[in-house]
Amino acid sequence: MPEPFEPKIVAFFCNWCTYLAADLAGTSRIKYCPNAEVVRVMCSGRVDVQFVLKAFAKGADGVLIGGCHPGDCHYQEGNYKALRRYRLLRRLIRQMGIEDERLRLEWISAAEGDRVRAVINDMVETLKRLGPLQKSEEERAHLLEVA
Amino acid sequence: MSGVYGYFPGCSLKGTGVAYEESLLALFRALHLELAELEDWNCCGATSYMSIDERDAFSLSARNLTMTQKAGHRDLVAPCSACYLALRKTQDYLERYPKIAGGNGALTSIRAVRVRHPLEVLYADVGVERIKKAIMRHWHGGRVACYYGCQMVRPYSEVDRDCDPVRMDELLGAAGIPTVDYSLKTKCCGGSLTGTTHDVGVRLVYILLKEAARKGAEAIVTVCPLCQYNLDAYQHEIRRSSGERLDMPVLYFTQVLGWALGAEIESLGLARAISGRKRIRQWFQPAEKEAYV
Amino acid sequence: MSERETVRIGVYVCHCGTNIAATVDVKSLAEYAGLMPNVVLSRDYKYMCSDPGQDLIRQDIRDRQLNRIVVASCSPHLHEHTFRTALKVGGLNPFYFHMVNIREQASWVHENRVQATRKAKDLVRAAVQRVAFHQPLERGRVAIQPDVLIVGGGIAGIHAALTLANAGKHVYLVEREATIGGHMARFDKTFPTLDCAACILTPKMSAVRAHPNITLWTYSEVTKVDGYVGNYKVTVLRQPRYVDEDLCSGCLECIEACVYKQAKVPDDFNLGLSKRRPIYIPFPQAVPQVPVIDPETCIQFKSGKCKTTCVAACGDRHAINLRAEAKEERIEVGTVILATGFQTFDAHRVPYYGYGKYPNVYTALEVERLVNASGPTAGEVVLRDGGRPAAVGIVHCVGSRDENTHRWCSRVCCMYSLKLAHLIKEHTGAEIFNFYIDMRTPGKGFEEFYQKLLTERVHFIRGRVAEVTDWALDPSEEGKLVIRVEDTLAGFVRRIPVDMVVLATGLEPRTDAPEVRRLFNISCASEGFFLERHPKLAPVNTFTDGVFLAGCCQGPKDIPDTVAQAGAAAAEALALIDAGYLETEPNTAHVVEEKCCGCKTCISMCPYHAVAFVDEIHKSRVNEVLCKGCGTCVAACPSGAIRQNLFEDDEIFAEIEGVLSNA
Amino acid sequence: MRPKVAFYWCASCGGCEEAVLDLAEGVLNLADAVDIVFWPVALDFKEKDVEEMADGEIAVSFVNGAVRSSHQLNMARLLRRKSKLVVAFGACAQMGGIPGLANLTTARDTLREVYGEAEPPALEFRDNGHTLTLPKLFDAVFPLDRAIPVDYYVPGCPPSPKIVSDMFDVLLNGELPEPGAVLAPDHAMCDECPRRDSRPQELKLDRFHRVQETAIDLDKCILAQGVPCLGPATRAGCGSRCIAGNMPCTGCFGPTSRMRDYGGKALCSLASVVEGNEVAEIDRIFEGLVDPAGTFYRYSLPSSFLERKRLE
Repeated sequence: MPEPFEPKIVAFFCNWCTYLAADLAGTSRIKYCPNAEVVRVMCSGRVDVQFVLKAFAKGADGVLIGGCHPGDCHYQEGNYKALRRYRLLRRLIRQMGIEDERLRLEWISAAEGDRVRAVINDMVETLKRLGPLQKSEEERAHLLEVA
Repeated sequence: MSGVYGYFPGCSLKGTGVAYEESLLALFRALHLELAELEDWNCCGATSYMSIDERDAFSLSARNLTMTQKAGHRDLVAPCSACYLALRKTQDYLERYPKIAGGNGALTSIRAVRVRHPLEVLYADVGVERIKKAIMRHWHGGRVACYYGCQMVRPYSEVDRDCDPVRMDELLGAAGIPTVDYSLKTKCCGGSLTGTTHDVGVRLVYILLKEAARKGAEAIVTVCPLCQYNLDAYQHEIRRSSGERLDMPVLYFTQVLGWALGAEIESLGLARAISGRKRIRQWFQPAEKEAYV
Repeated sequence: MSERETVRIGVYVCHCGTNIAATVDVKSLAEYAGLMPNVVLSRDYKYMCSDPGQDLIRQDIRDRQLNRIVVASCSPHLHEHTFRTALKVGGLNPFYFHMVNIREQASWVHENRVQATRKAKDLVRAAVQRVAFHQPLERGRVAIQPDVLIVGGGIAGIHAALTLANAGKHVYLVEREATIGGHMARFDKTFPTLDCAACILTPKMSAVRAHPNITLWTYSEVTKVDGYVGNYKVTVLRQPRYVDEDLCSGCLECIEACVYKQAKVPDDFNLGLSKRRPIYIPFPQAVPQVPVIDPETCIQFKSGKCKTTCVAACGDRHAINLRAEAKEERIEVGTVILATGFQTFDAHRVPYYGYGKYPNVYTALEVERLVNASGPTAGEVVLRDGGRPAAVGIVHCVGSRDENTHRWCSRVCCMYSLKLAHLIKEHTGAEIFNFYIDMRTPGKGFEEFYQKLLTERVHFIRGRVAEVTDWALDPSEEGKLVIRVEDTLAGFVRRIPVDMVVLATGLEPRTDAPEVRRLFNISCASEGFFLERHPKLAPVNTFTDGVFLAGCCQGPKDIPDTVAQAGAAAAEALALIDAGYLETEPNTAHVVEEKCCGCKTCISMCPYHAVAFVDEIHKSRVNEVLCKGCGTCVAACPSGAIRQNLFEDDEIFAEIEGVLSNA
Repeated sequence: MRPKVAFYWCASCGGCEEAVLDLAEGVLNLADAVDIVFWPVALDFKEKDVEEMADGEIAVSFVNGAVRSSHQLNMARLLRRKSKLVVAFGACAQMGGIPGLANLTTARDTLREVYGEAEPPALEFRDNGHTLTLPKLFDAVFPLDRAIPVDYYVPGCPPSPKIVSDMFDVLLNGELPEPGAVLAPDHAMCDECPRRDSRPQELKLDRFHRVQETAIDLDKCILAQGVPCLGPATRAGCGSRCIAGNMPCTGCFGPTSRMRDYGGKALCSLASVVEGNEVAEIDRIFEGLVDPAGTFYRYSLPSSFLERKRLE
C-alpha cells in the first residue's frame, strides 16, 4: 500500500503575532498536524511573492502566511501590504493552475495559540483533499524526457 | 413587512396543544401575517430520537428544513419550544460539524432557513408599537405571569435573553395586559418528569403555580404546548393530594394577544382549557356591548 | 559575493531535559545534521542553555574552528540572545547563528515521534543551509532619554513614579480621572492586615503632588505616541477642569457656594451611592486638592444662565475659569510604564444574580464604599431603604472562573470577600454567608486571615450560587432574597434567605485596553490583559522595548503584588536610563545605492519615515536608527536593491529550499 | 583570421535577426570583423555545414528564440558543440519570451486551437517515396539555458542597437565578462526613464487602466497614471523606447541580478503600492489588472519558478 499523502506546508510567520501564537500553542501543549514548517520573518510585509512561488516550485503543497490582525501589526501596516500582495498573487497562481486553497493568509494574534492549530489542521485537511501539487522536479524531469 | 411564513406545527399543535394552533392562526390572521403549513412535514426529532441517536434526530429536522427552503420560505415558524429547539440545534450542529450533513449540498439549504418562534416574530417583525396600535379589546381580566419555560431561550438566546426573558411581558404589556414579575419564568415545568418521576414533576408544577399566585397573578401565560399542558392538567391532582385549590388558568400567549387584537373568541380554543375554566369564561366572555376600542 | 572563508558549521541539538527528547529523537537528529554539507560537528546535549551547554559551543568554536552555529532547541524568543552571547564570548560574531525551534514547534505540539523527528530534521536542514549565508553584523545603540512617562495614577503608577523620582529621574504621571489614587482610594481596609487604605495611600498621593521630579497631569490622557525606545514623543491631552490647579488654594468654598443646594448628580467615586454637585472634588483626600466642574451638569455650561456663585466664592483668587479649554502637551521620554489598571466585572452580565433587578443586591466595590467611614453612609452598612441587614450573602467568583464570562481567577475576590465579611459583621452583627467555589488564600498572612474568619462565626458554604431570587417557598422567605446553591459539602441544594447580597465581582481588562495597546504598540493576551514579554522571566517587560507594565493592566493582582511589580517596572526603566543606551537588533534594511533605480516604491512602504529619497543622488536611503526592521520595503523593492540584515533574500531562500529539499 | 560566428533562431518572431541589422552601417563593420559561417535567415548555409565543422570551431553562436521543438533542441545542442561561446540573444532565448506564454497551456491544446476539429499532421509524412519527419512539439517552452549551457545573455525584445553593438565590442575586442553575465546594466530602467522625476514619492494607486482605455499623459510617470509599467523591476539598457512611444514598460529586458522570479518580484512590488485595507476594495482595484500572468510574465514565464501552468 502506498504511504498516505502527507502534504507539506511552508508557513511564513511574523515574529510578533503568529510566531508567538505558535510559541503559545507550544507552551499550551496544543497538538496539531506536523505538516507545516515555519520560516520566521519579522513581519508578514517581508514575505516576498518570490518566496511563495519558490516554495510551490520546490515542492510545497501549500503556503501559509501568518500575520497580525488588521490594525494590530507590530509595524503598523506591514500586514496590509501582505494582504494586497496576497490578493493579487492568488489570481496569479490560479492562472498557473494552483488552487486558491493552497495559499492562505491568516491573521493570528499572539494570544491565539489555538488558532494556529485550527488553521494548520484545516489546511492539512484541505490539502489532503486536493492531493499533492505536482512537484515541479518531477514535472521538469517529465518535460525533459519529451525533450 | 410582507411574505409568507413557513409553518411547522409539530405533533403537539395537532394534539394536546390544538388550542395553541387555533389561537396562533387566529392571531396571525388578525395581524395579516400568513402562515403556510409545510407540506408533508415530519416529526421534529425532539422526542426520544435526540437521546437515542442524535444523527437520526438531525436527519428528521434537516428534512423539514430542506423542504422549507424548497418551498421557497425564508422563515420557518415553530411554535412548540421543543420543535424550535430541535430545528435550531440541527442547524447549529450541522454548521459546526459539516461532516454530519454529508457533501450533498443539504447544508446550504438548511442554512438558508431562519427558524423562528412566533413570539420572536411578533416582537421583531410586528413590534411592540404596532401591537399597541392594533388593540381591539380592553383587557378586563386579572394580572398574569408570563412563563417562558426552559427550551426557548436556552441554549440559543435568539428569541430572548437566556436568564431573564422579557419580550412576552413587553408584548402583553403593549396589548394592555398587566403582568407580574415572575422569577420562575424559565424554571422547569416538570414536563419531562410527570410521565416518569411523577411526584417530582407534579411538585415542580405546584411550585410554579404557587409562586405565580403569590406574586398576584391570576393566570399563567405560556409559549410552549408542553408547559401549558403540564401546568394545566395536574391541578386537580394537586387538589386531591394537598387539598389546595389553585384553579389557575394556563393560557397561551397567542390566546390572550389574539383576544386583545380582536380575533374571534371562538377561534382561540379557550374552551379546551382544563383548569380555571370559570375565570376564563369571565375574562373572555363577549361583552354585552363588544368592547371594541 | 566577496571571498568567503570556508563555512564550518556546528549543530547543537538540545534535549531540554525530556521536553524535546521525549518526542524528538535527538540522537538521530544530531547524526543526521552531522552528515549535512558544511557541518563540521554536531552534538546533542541535555540543556544547551545551561552554562556547560554554552561552554560546549565556546569550546568547539575554538577547538574546531567553527564559524557558524545552529542550535536546535526552543523558541528564539526565549534563548536566541543567550546563544548569541555564547558565540560572542567564544570569539565569533554573534550573528553567525541561527536557532531552530524544535520544542514549541515540534516536541510540544506533535505526538508522533517519527513525524516530529522528521519535521525537526527539515527545520535543522533549513537552518544549516541558511546559516551559511549569514554575515557578521554589529548592533547599533540608541541613547535613552532619561524622562519617564507613567500612564495611570493608581497605586501601581504612584509607587513607580515615586521610586523613579526618588532616584532622581523626571516622571510624567498621567491620570485620566480628576484625582490619583485609583481603585485603592475607594477601599476602607486592606486585607489581610486590615490597614486603613487611606492611611497608607494618601501620604503617597501627597508625596507625588509635592515631588519636584514628578509632573502630575490628572484629567488627562495620552493621545499619541511616536518614536521608539529611548526617544518616545508623546502627546497628552489635558481636559479642562475649569478650576486652575496653580491658582486654587483647595479651600473648597466654591463647592459649598454652588447654586445647587442639594447635590443631585450621581457620584461616580461612590458608584452612584451618593450625590454630588456639578462642581465637586472626588473625595476629601483627592490629589490634587482642586475641584473640578462637570460641564454635563453645570447650569452655566448647559444654559449660560447660572449666577456662577462658585466664581464669586473664589473671589480674587480667580481660580475658576469657565472658558478653559483642553490643552495638548508634547513631551519626550525614553521609557514608559503602563499602569492603567483594571475595571470590575459588570454584574449585570449575570442576570441570575439579580443585580440591577433586586435593589439589595450590591457589588463588592459598592459595599467597600458602604463600610468606608468616609463613604456615602459614613460607614453604616445599610440596605437601600436604610434598614440594617440581619443576614448577608457574599457570592464569590462573579465573573471569574466561569465559562460564560471570564475563565480566569481574579485572585483578590476570596480575600476581599473575607475582609468584607469581617467588616460587615463588625459593623452590623449580621449573619454572614460566604458562597465559594474554592477558597484561595495563597498570600502572606492570607490563610491565617481565613482561619481567623472561621472563628468569627461567618458561614462558609462551598458551592457555586445558582441564582438569587425573590421566589419565596414559605413565609420565612417572604420579602427576602433567596440564594439557591448546591452545598457541595453537605450534598444537597440549599435555599438561604438573606437581606443583602454582595457580589464578589472579578477583575477584567479595561474596555479601552485595545486602544491603549495600539497606542503603545504592545500585545494583549487572549483574555485582554496586556501581554508581558515572558510570564516568568520578563514579567514587567513588553515586546516593545522601553514599555513596561505594572499592576492589574497585566493581570489581576492584589496590592502587595501590584506594588512589587511597580517597583520592578521602575527598576527596569532605571536600568535602561542609567545604562544610557540600548543595543538595537541589527535587522535593519539598507539600500544598495549603486543598484537603486530611484523608483521611490520604498518611500511609501515605511510607516516610520525611515526611508527617504535623496534628490541629489536620485536614490533612496534608509535611516537605520528609524528603521524597525520589518522588511516590508525589502519585499517591495522591485529590482531587489534593498536588503535586510538577518533576513537577506539569500538566507530566506536557503531556508525555504532547506525545509523542502526532502519534499 | 577573423573569428567565425553563427546566428540561429529557435522559437522567435525574427525580430532579433532584425536587431542585428538595426546596427545600420555598423553591420558593415561587423561583416568585416567576423566570418559569418551560419545564418539561416540571411545566408545559404545548411545544418550539414555546421555538422562538418570541428567542435569549438565557431567563436560565438548567437541563438535567439525559445526552445520548444525537438529540432530546435538539436540545433541548440549542435551549435553548443561547435561553439566556444553561446550567447542567448533576446528575451525569448534568455527567458522564454512571448512564445513562453504557451506555457499557460499544453502542446495538445495549442494544436487543437490551431487545427480545430481537424487532426494535426502526423509526425511522419510519406509522399511520393519521400519521408518527411516533422519535429516534435514539447509540452513546454524553455529558455535556451534549459537546453544547453549558455555563456552570456543579451536581453530585450528585441535587444536595442546599443546593447547589440556593445555586445559585439565586448565579445570581439574586449575582456570577456564573468560567465553567465547579462550584457546590460544591472539596475532597473526607471533610472534612465525620461519621466522619472514625475513619479510621486507616495504613490497609492486606486485603479488600473489598460493602455487602450486611457489617454496617457506624455510627461508623467506612466505607472503613476495607473497603467502598469514594469520599469521599476526591469533591467535598464533598452533606451526607454517604449516610454518614448508613450507606452508602458512590459519587462522585455527581464530581471536584474538580484531578482529570482521576475514576475513574482514585479507583482510583489506593484501590489505594494495600491490603496485599500479591505479585501473587497483591494480586489476592486486589481480588477483593472485583467491578466496577472500575462502582465508580469509576458517575457519570462518559462524562466520563472513555476515555469509553466501546472499539468493536470
